[in-house]
Amino acid sequence: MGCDARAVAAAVRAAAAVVTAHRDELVRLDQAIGDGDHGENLKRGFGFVVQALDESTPDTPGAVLKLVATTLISKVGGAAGPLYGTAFLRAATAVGDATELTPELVAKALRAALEGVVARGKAEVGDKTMVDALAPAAEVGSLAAAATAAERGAESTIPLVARKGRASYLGERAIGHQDPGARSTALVLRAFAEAAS
Amino acid sequence: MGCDARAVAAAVRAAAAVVTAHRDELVRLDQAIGDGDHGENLKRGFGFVVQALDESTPDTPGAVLKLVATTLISKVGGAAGPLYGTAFLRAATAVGDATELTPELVAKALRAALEGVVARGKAEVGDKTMVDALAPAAEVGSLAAAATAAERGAESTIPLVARKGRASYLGERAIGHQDPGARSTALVLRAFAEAAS
Amino acid sequence: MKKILNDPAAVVAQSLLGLAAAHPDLLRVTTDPAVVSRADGPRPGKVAVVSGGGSGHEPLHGGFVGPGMLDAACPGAVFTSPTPDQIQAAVSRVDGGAGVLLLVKNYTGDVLNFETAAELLAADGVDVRTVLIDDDVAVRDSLYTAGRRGVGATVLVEKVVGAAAEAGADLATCERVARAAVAGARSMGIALTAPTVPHVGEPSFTLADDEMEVGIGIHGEPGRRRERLTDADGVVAALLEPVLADLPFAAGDEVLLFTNSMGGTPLLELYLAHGIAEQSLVDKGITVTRRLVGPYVTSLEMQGMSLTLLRLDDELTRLWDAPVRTAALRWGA
Amino acid sequence: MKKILNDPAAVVAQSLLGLAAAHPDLLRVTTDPAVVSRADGPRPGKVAVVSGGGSGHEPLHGGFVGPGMLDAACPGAVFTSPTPDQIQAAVSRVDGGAGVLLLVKNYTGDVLNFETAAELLAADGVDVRTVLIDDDVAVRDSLYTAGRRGVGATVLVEKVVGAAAEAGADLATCERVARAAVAGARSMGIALTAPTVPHVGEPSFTLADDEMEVGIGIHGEPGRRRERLTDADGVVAALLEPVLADLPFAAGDEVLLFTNSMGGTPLLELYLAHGIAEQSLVDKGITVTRRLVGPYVTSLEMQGMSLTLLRLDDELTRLWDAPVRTAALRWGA
Ligand SMILES: Nc1ncnc2c1ncn2[C@@H]1O[C@H](COP(=O)(O)OP(=O)(O)O)[C@@H](O)[C@H]1O
Ligand SMILES: Nc1ncnc2c1ncn2[C@@H]1O[C@H](COP(=O)(O)OP(=O)(O)O)[C@@H](O)[C@H]1O
Ligand SMILES: [Mg+2]
Ligand SMILES: [Mg+2]
Ligand SMILES: [Mg+2]
Ligand SMILES: [Mg+2]
Repeated sequence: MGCDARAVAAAVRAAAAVVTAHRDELVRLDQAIGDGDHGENLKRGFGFVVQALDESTPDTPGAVLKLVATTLISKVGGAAGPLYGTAFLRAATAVGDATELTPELVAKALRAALEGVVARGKAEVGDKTMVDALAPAAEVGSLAAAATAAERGAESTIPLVARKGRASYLGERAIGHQDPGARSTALVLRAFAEAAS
Repeated sequence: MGCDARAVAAAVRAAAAVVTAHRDELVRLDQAIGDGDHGENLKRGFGFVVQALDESTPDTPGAVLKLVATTLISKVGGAAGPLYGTAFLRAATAVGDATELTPELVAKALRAALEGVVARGKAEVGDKTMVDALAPAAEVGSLAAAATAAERGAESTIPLVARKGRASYLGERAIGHQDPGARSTALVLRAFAEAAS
Repeated sequence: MKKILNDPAAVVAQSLLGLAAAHPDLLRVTTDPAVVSRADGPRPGKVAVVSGGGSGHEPLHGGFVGPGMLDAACPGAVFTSPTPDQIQAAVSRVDGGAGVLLLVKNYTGDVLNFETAAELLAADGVDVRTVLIDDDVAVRDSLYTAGRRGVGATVLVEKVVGAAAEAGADLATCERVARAAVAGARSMGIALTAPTVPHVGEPSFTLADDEMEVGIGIHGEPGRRRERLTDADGVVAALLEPVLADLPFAAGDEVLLFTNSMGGTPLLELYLAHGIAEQSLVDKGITVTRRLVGPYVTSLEMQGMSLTLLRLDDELTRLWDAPVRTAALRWGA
Repeated sequence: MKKILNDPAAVVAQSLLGLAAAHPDLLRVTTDPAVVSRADGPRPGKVAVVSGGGSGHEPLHGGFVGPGMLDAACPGAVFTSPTPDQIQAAVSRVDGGAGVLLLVKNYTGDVLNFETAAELLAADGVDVRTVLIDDDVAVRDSLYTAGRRGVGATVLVEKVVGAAAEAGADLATCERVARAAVAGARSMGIALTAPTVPHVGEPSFTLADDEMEVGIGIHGEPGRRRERLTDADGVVAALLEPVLADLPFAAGDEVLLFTNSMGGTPLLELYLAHGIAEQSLVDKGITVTRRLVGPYVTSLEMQGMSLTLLRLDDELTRLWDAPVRTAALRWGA
């Protein structure tokens, strides 16, 4: 399967579907250590993304990613909106005008996304945030490996005390709960990997 | 047993004890068809009555009844305060300066109490109020018979729709519940009867 | 029972101490008997406007004491009307010699206690008049019953009468204004949850998660009927229709719309309901020229709301707009 | 879920329509994007003071828009910070050319979205400054964490900065006032019950009948710890002690005491707690010269309360006393 704009758009739609299907799970995770809106935020945001793609799908993978970014930034709010938005914006910039995504470009996009999230949110690995899912994902070669790494990373947040985001207000009480943003990051990357395979 | 001021005061204390013991029951009855304060109102009011009697017990039965009346009027509030207060006030006037209560004076006092309650509250028998307990009590000869009549009268309120007091707001939904003021009237009269026997 | 509370028997007195602490410039408070009065009272030559009733409806009535509204309020125990002594004490604290108007919500207990107080005051030579407030259309009005309850209209009546008295109106005028406001006001309320009275310790009634009580009062009394909880459109329609039909209000009327939270309903929901109610009135050709939205006549932490409509004329509008400076209602001052 | 609600996804927009209907003289409201702005804005030559945040904290922020306080507010979804577009739209609605001060509660989401908006506004040539509000002592402040949350102090900061801007202060002065107020304010809250977010449909957490959450935020986040519910004296002490210790406040200080209901706690209890808090401060030699008591920074229907202390100097006192005319806070106008 070639990875052109249509394929990237299809992957984004697949991610939207997964996020929507997992809305309640993400709400529950966020209720435990946050304010309970993460699932609703992403569902709402990706809903607008699909709407934007329905209206017109851009020509290049980079342009699709940029449309995702601007839609998430302008429609989601909360912590996840700007952080997800920045991730997609940096990924878009990383892939430039390429008409097809190569494995190298995908890897570059993942690294750029991570850098963007860290630049905005100042979180490090171990702070119990989406960075715990994204960082290991950005170190591996393929999307499939990235998804697996992200899933492991998301699970690794369970025993942690949070140092960033709302969960940081809980101190020790955050222990034992998976970070919702890390979980959603793993879900999105798994959806991308499956769409690309 | 002679029925002098001390005996009347003792009967009032007995009534106070009974009302206090039945506080929760009266609260529950009032919760079902009113606002849940009848037991607390009477407990509070009779508590002040006992306090007033502790400070000094008046010389005549009539003066004791008047002290009960003014204390209830000034301390209870709600519907029960003025109605109970008026009942005791009229009873006090009915027995005048007598130093001992005769059965005739007791009967006269009960009729006066009923007239006072009806004058203030404008309720008739069958309106599902304390009048349903007091009216039959005022028709019989002895305190013991009055207490029994009041108990029957209180029970007779169960199937009624209320036309006076808070329970009247409920329409048909008041059916099946005993009127709290009728119940407390029966309790007080039973306490008087037992104290007098 | 989940409450921020010390001794339940002392809740009213302790709360009044806090009210006094919060508004030293505005209020004077005593706890035995419990009376809230204007810091600048009595005002010689001014009609004194006094109200009161059971506690648990805050800010009613103590929160409405101040220039342009009440001269004094006497708060009873929770959901229990005040005693005649209390009412007398409140009046004596603010009587400026120009007469006293007692504004009384129509409940048997309130009526009887204010009646006794009024008799005692009259015997002392005070020129005292009483106006009963009875706006709740959930209750059938009849000569043979206790009549309609006083609910949401109370704050509106207290405001316009307070403004008239502040402007120097005599007792007869104040009474006329009060009767006019009562005559033009109708209310209806619903509850989603029950209040918990401190000295009872458990909710006054229980409702399933999909039920609401329609035609509720403000004392935790059960309502007229229990229904399936509808959406906000349904709730507003269930309240507005009987209110409109009762007076009746008609196209062309100018009204004040008062959307009241029973305490536990948050402003997010209350404003939503208010918007629906205004739109319904527009659709019926009724012009909303004044509004009040908030928790003003409450029933402790009860979730629910009421709608009150007051038909306005020039006089009532002017009196509504007049300056008021109280803990809970304040403008122009 | 027991709410007066139509479609949960539309709750904010529908509630804003009601807010607009209720205050036509005061506010202009749009729902897409959601912005509440002064009816009389923009005011040429006046610094525009803009705030915003997730909905569900009403009257914060929309209820504080008006002369003497905010120029505009942008309400996000329930408990979700607004987006940069919304913030930009709010600013453009009220920018009077004298600069814009953004007052932002310190939460990651709010900070990031306002940051983006500020960048975009600066790129458009708007002179924009941002002040973060972070008064919640329940949260440890550290370089390595998200820092303290913004809670009760928000309404105090908005009031004093709004007064400064209304009086013609320039942007640097407004920023200085905001930073001074933030520096002198500390808060702490507890919850007795949890709020229910409309799009979630069930309470954010569950507490046993004898438990309270101590160190709660305003988004239904669990608190720092769960404790046995104490009496009112215990609750006030649990809130006041950490607040006093943090700044620290000391004997001789003059303060504003803000006793805030989280929404579901009735005024009867809130005033009771306020009275206890004032007495504690008196006992410690701290002089309460100004107070605010009521549900101003709420968390939907959550029962609970917070205490905020703001150390006052002459400037802050004067700015607090200045006239304000908003839906929820009004005096002198
Ligand atoms: N500083 C940060 N850096 C990276 N990720 C963060 C940061 N703060 C929060 N997050 C992520 O955002 C998620 C929460 O998103 P969401 O619930 O949508 O926003 P909010 O916390 O504003 O309600 C967290 O689970 C975490 O993964
Ligand atoms: N008009 C009336 N006439 C006689 N009794 C009445 C009347 N109204 C109420 N009552 C009695 O008062 C009782 C309620 O008393 P209580 O609960 O103390 O006062 P409130 O109704 O003010 O809360 C009722 O059960 C009823 O027996
Ligand atoms: Mg969240
Ligand atoms: Mg009762
Ligand atoms: Mg009562
Ligand atoms: Mg959020």
